[in-house]
Amino acid sequence: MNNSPLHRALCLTAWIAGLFCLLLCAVMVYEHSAAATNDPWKSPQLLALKDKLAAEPKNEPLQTEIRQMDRNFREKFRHRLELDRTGGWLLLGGMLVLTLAAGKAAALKKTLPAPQPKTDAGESSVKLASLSRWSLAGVALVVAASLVVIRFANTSVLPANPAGWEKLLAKKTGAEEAPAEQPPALAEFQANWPRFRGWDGGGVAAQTNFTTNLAWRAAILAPGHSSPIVWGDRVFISGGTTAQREVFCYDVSSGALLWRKAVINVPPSPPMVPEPPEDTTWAASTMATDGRRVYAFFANGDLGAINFDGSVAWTKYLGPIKNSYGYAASLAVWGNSLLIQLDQGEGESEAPAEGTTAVAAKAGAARGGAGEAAPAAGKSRLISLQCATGRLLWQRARPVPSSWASPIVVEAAGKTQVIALGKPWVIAYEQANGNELWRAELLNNEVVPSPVFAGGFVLLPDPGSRLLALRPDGAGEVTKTGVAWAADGNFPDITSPVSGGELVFTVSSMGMVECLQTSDGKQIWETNLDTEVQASPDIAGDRLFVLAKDGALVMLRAARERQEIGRCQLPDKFLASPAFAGGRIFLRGATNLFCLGPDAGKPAKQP
Amino acid sequence: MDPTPPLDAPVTRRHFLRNGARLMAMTGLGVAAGALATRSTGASWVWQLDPAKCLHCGNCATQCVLEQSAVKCVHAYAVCGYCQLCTGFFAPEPNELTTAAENQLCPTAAIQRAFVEDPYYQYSIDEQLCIGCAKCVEGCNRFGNGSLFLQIRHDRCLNCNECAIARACPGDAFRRVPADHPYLLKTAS
Amino acid sequence: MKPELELFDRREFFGVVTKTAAILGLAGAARAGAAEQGTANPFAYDISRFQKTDPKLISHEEAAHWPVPRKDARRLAIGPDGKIYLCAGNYISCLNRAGQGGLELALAGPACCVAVAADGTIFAGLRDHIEVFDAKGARAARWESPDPKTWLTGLAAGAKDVFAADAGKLVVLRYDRAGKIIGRIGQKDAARNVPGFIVPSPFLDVILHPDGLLRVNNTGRHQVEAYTFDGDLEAAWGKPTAAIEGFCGCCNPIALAALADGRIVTCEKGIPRVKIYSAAGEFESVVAGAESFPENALACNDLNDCVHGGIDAAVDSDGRIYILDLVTGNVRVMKPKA
Amino acid sequence: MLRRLKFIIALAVILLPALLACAEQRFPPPDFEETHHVLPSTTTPAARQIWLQYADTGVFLAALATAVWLIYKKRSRSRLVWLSLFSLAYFGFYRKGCICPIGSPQNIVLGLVNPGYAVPVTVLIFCFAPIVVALFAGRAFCAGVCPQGALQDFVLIKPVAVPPWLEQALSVVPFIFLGAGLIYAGAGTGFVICRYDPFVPFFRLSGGSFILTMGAAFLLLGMFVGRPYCRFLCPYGGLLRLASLASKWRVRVTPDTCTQCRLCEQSCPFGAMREPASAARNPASLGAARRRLGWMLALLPVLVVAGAWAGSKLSPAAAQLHPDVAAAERYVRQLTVPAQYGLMTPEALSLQRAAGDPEAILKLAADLRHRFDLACWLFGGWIGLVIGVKLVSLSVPASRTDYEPDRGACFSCARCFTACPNERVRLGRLPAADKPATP
Repeated sequence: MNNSPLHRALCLTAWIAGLFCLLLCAVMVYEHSAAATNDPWKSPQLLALKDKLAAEPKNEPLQTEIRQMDRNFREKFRHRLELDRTGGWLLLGGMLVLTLAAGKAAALKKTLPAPQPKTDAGESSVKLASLSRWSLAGVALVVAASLVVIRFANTSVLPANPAGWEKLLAKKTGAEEAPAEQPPALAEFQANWPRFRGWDGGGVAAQTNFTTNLAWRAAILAPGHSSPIVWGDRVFISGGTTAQREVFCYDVSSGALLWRKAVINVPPSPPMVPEPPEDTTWAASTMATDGRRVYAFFANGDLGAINFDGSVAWTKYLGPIKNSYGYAASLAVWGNSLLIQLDQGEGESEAPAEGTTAVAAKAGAARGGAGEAAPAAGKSRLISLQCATGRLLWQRARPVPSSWASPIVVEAAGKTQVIALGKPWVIAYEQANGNELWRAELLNNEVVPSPVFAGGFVLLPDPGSRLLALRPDGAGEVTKTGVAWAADGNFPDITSPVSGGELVFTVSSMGMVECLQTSDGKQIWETNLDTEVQASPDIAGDRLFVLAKDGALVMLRAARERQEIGRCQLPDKFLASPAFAGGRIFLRGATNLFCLGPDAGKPAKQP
Repeated sequence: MDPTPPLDAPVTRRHFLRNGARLMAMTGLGVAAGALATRSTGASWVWQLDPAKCLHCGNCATQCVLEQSAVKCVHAYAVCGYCQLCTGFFAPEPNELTTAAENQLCPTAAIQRAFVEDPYYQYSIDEQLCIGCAKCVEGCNRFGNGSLFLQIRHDRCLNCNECAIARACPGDAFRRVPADHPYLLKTAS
Repeated sequence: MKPELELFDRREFFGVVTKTAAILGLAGAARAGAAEQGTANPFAYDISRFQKTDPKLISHEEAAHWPVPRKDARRLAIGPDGKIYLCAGNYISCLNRAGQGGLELALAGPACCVAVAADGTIFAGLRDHIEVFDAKGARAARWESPDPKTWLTGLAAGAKDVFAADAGKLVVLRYDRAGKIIGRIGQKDAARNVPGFIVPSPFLDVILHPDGLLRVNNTGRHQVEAYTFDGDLEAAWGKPTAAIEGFCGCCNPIALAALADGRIVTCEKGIPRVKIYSAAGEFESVVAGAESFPENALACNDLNDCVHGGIDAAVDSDGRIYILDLVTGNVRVMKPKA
Repeated sequence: MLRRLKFIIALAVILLPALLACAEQRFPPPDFEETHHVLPSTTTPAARQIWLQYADTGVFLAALATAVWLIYKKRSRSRLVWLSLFSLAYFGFYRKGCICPIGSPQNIVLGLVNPGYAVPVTVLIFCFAPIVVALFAGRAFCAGVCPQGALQDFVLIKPVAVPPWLEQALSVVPFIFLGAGLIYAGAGTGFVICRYDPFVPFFRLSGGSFILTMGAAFLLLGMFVGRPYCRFLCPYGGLLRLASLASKWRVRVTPDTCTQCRLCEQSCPFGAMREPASAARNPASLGAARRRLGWMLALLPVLVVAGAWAGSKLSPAAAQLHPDVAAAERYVRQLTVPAQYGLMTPEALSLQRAAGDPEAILKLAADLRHRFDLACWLFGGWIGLVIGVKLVSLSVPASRTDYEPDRGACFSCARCFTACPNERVRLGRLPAADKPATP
């Protein structure tokens, strides 16, 4: 039956169908390969012609040629699509015929099986099993090999472990730590006058040799009640008007203005903010410096860091600040962090203003979520910024309304504490992370005087009623337990106390000077200078300096017996506290900046 | 995988094993089905192209399993500026502002330009010709209002279980969405 | 099975397998090849050649550049005192040549355009009305909105008149100094053969030209048109093309400025570039090409429409060209090449 | 390129406010005063009607039931062929092979892993119904409903016996493929099973060159090797194989007693027929077999652990199949080596996108890589398990008295029925007399 006509016919059909399929495949494959040059968007000729036309736009024949070519390329394209559609079906048909015919033919040629019975069934199955196991091992090897190839064929540059990802992301978001700069040694801070009332806000000068002859005077170029600060051979003051807020840098020896820099364009600071009261001014809060930059904060909420060469390092907007008398608390620098006590508002009830939350949010984002301690209900808060970058390190909401006292940083009870006053609370925070250490509910009046740390006590007047000495080693609420002693009396409402250690002196705004014993608060003596005093007193060596508003600088002996050493008169109006550094005293008046000290021999430096 | 027990075991044990296996399998399926049934949907999913993410890379024209892509350019007329010089229609350096082949941008001349009134022209897409190459989309977005953009045309889309274009999309613009809102059209806001 | 049968079968089997393997291998190779050439995009919309400027054409160099103090800057103008007035966000900022300065006027809404008269009066165009300030920055007047659809995008202040380009109503409004509208320029008018403005995206500008005429950019027609104060169309020029001598995109130029000698500075978006044309409209030189505004160039291919790309330019008394980049908010000061 | 990227990064930051502004800035189309031309609206052709999809499901279930009925009640090969041709036409060429049960397990896994994806009821049915059937009546789906299977069955011209040892070894491949498909689905990185289905392009009459060639190759192979895809690749086939191992009923070749004539063995093109195997005669080898089984059982956990360990090393490569991970790779690469891509190539564009918001893309990639670490770990373990179990099963001595189809491998295509003389007698095609005598 091998040569039966049916079989031959079937074979023939199969062959023809197969050839047909092959042919069709070939055509379609060719069409697709030709597409590279025949598709209107790929054809090199057409593109070349179009470029040619760009060169000579008015070439009529060229245009017609392009149109022609474009047209038949589109024809070809459509034709190809047609072929794909119909060709597919044709191909299927061909294969159908092929398989049917071939199948039948094969069936015809098939010789019927005549299997012989198997004898060694068991053995063969065992043999087969072992053979299969080995081949399975082979398959496993192949799989493993191919996986290995895949693995090493496409290597990855992405980090393998979470830490790597963290680093990569940090790098991308630019949130990596700023180059850690070494802050100047504490001794350097102490030798200079880096903030309001000296390195620790205590108003005690490192040197003792202060003379009171006028070395130089320099005009004040912008009003402000902030006090001068001194670092090395530079003295800085800040001032501001509605137009702009500025920082001025003078040479200590000559009083020459080295530079002035405006802190402006601090987005999103609004252009117009309510004028602060006349007796507070735009620049009531004293600057701070760490010997690398000076930091100035103004009543409209602009914070600026300015390098010693007068260039702006960074600026930040912390406003708007809601303060009926105008913002006045001074800045504090400790190590690599800048501290701002941003107490404001009438109470903690108010919702946080956009500005403040925005700051928190921004900082949070920049810090990868480390700024999570966003201010709570009240707007008052204590902020710690990184000196180098202005990045938020931490901030803590404070349950107090507006206050005007400046925070101090003290090393006590084995911790670095930031002590901040605000009616009614005295709260100590850990300088490193802002965690609250202790708090005492002691203040019944609006707080203007700043605390000082002396003889192991935090000394703070509760204006008009009493002077308090707190032990800074408590934890939690220490209202009952923390108070070492409390001396009643008409204690100052503006100026801060000062203490050489054994004794503490206070000067009321009416000029009443009191001397108390630091250990128990017993009054030693008091005297009345009967003159108005707004500047806080300072101690240098055994001398207590009291600067009266009318320009009288009174020197008393800082000792158990009352004695006035002397006084000198300056032709100006003084509200700012003086600065003592490098054997010079710097006093900021309303119109002039005065320097008392050894006569300046050198010629004045030019800016 | 044939859980045939050793020879000496009674035949019934094999049945027992098998029934146990079946029971386990059924419960497994039941649990899976139950877990999914809580979240499963009677509707189906379709693929959607987000024009806001589209990068106009041309993959839609080349990657679709269909010979002529199911992705086409569509025109949000309300967004169009009806420009006389439509940068989606004319080549960057048009010889003159006519519909002549040498001035057109579209490789398949799928955009029709109709005069409305001076100086406004209306542009519409011939889907028979459009291959979804996004050349015009790029032109329109780069210079114009972006009224031309790509969409999957669901009368053509086979709704493959895995969309070949989505796999190749550099903009990650393709999403599975419930079939009741298959389109994402631009509107004048 | 009979062993020989099995053998035969196995041989046949392996034959088939090897054939198939070969086919698959070929297929793999073919596919790999496809992958290689598959990277090129045959449909690329190629304008890269226009984004490079021929250095021979560049006539200016950068003298300075500084950031605008506020976000969303839109237009700038130069006052008689040489101060730069920028409208950015809700403010008009007045800066000196170094980008420093204090005076800022806060407005109710986003400032769209600004002009400063010779006497220092500042005209600030908000979306639909004009606010007038004296040289000190005190609010002098508010000229109410002429039409709800009004969208002011350009201002020019002459000695007696103020011209406001209203992109919403496709007209240039002529105000007197009292704020009264005394003329409407450029409205479609077959009789005076004024073609009318086409403004697909909000950049209609108007400037005063030394020759005493106005220049208005008819973006949709890619034309710069010269009008008399009374609205007669005197001249129009401009060629639509991405090539350097013409105006690219759907709607360009977006801003104009006039040099003292009558030459005209044009700004384009899409392919951001600032060029100088003669008063008659011949292309002369390039002040800054697309490569000078990379962010601006990218603004258009990254986002889904191009309306916030853009540039504005102004010319000061000694011929320096101030270019405001709307995307980066930088001002470039360009001075002629030595 | 690098400069470009810097700009883009800057841009991303700068333009965020602009983005918000843009909506307000866009201009309305002209109000055509002269012609009062009304704007046309963009057409939105609807997708396939939902009820049609349920109709598909109905047809599917009906086909399954019919298949079972034809196999067990009718024992009719010819009618089964017609059914499979119908399925080929309907589920294949009409429905373009989507959705088919073969890919559906991926949807199930995606639905289990990704709460955002609710598995459509139709998919649930397509996936589970054949398995349930297989648990009771074997692989009826493969026999009569699966279009891919029908296509291969149809082109089978001259069956060639695959050596049983190779058949046994290759039968693990489907499970490995299944594992790969499921982990990719679970990691939300596409459906590789669908991607490499060689026959769907034929149903669509279009497809990529690679997959078309694959399909052609499989068809050619299928002319001589019965159902190559079903036997050596199909992951869903793997599932059904497992299920039908536990099936309640099974296909029986002979209606009554087996005459050991081995005709059925000849008739099966899929090498699914198992010959009788009695215990080995000598107890020594029996002991050896027991020891081997012990060894294999001990080897199983070792293989799993080793596989898991090796698999965990695989994720850096495996993850790159995900476009976002690939983009991240590209981005990180060009940070060190500036990349050169053609104009507007997808690569360049994805790189731009990555550079526009590196944090986002890197976070995404990190997340994906994390998922892949787990997935690849499982995958490796799975491979180990599959191979181990197969080894064990190969070490269990079989015992059969009759020629019978292997529960797992049998597609119940009903070819063997008519090959059995007793069946022929039952059908009356053979007179009872010349039944070959049992040897």
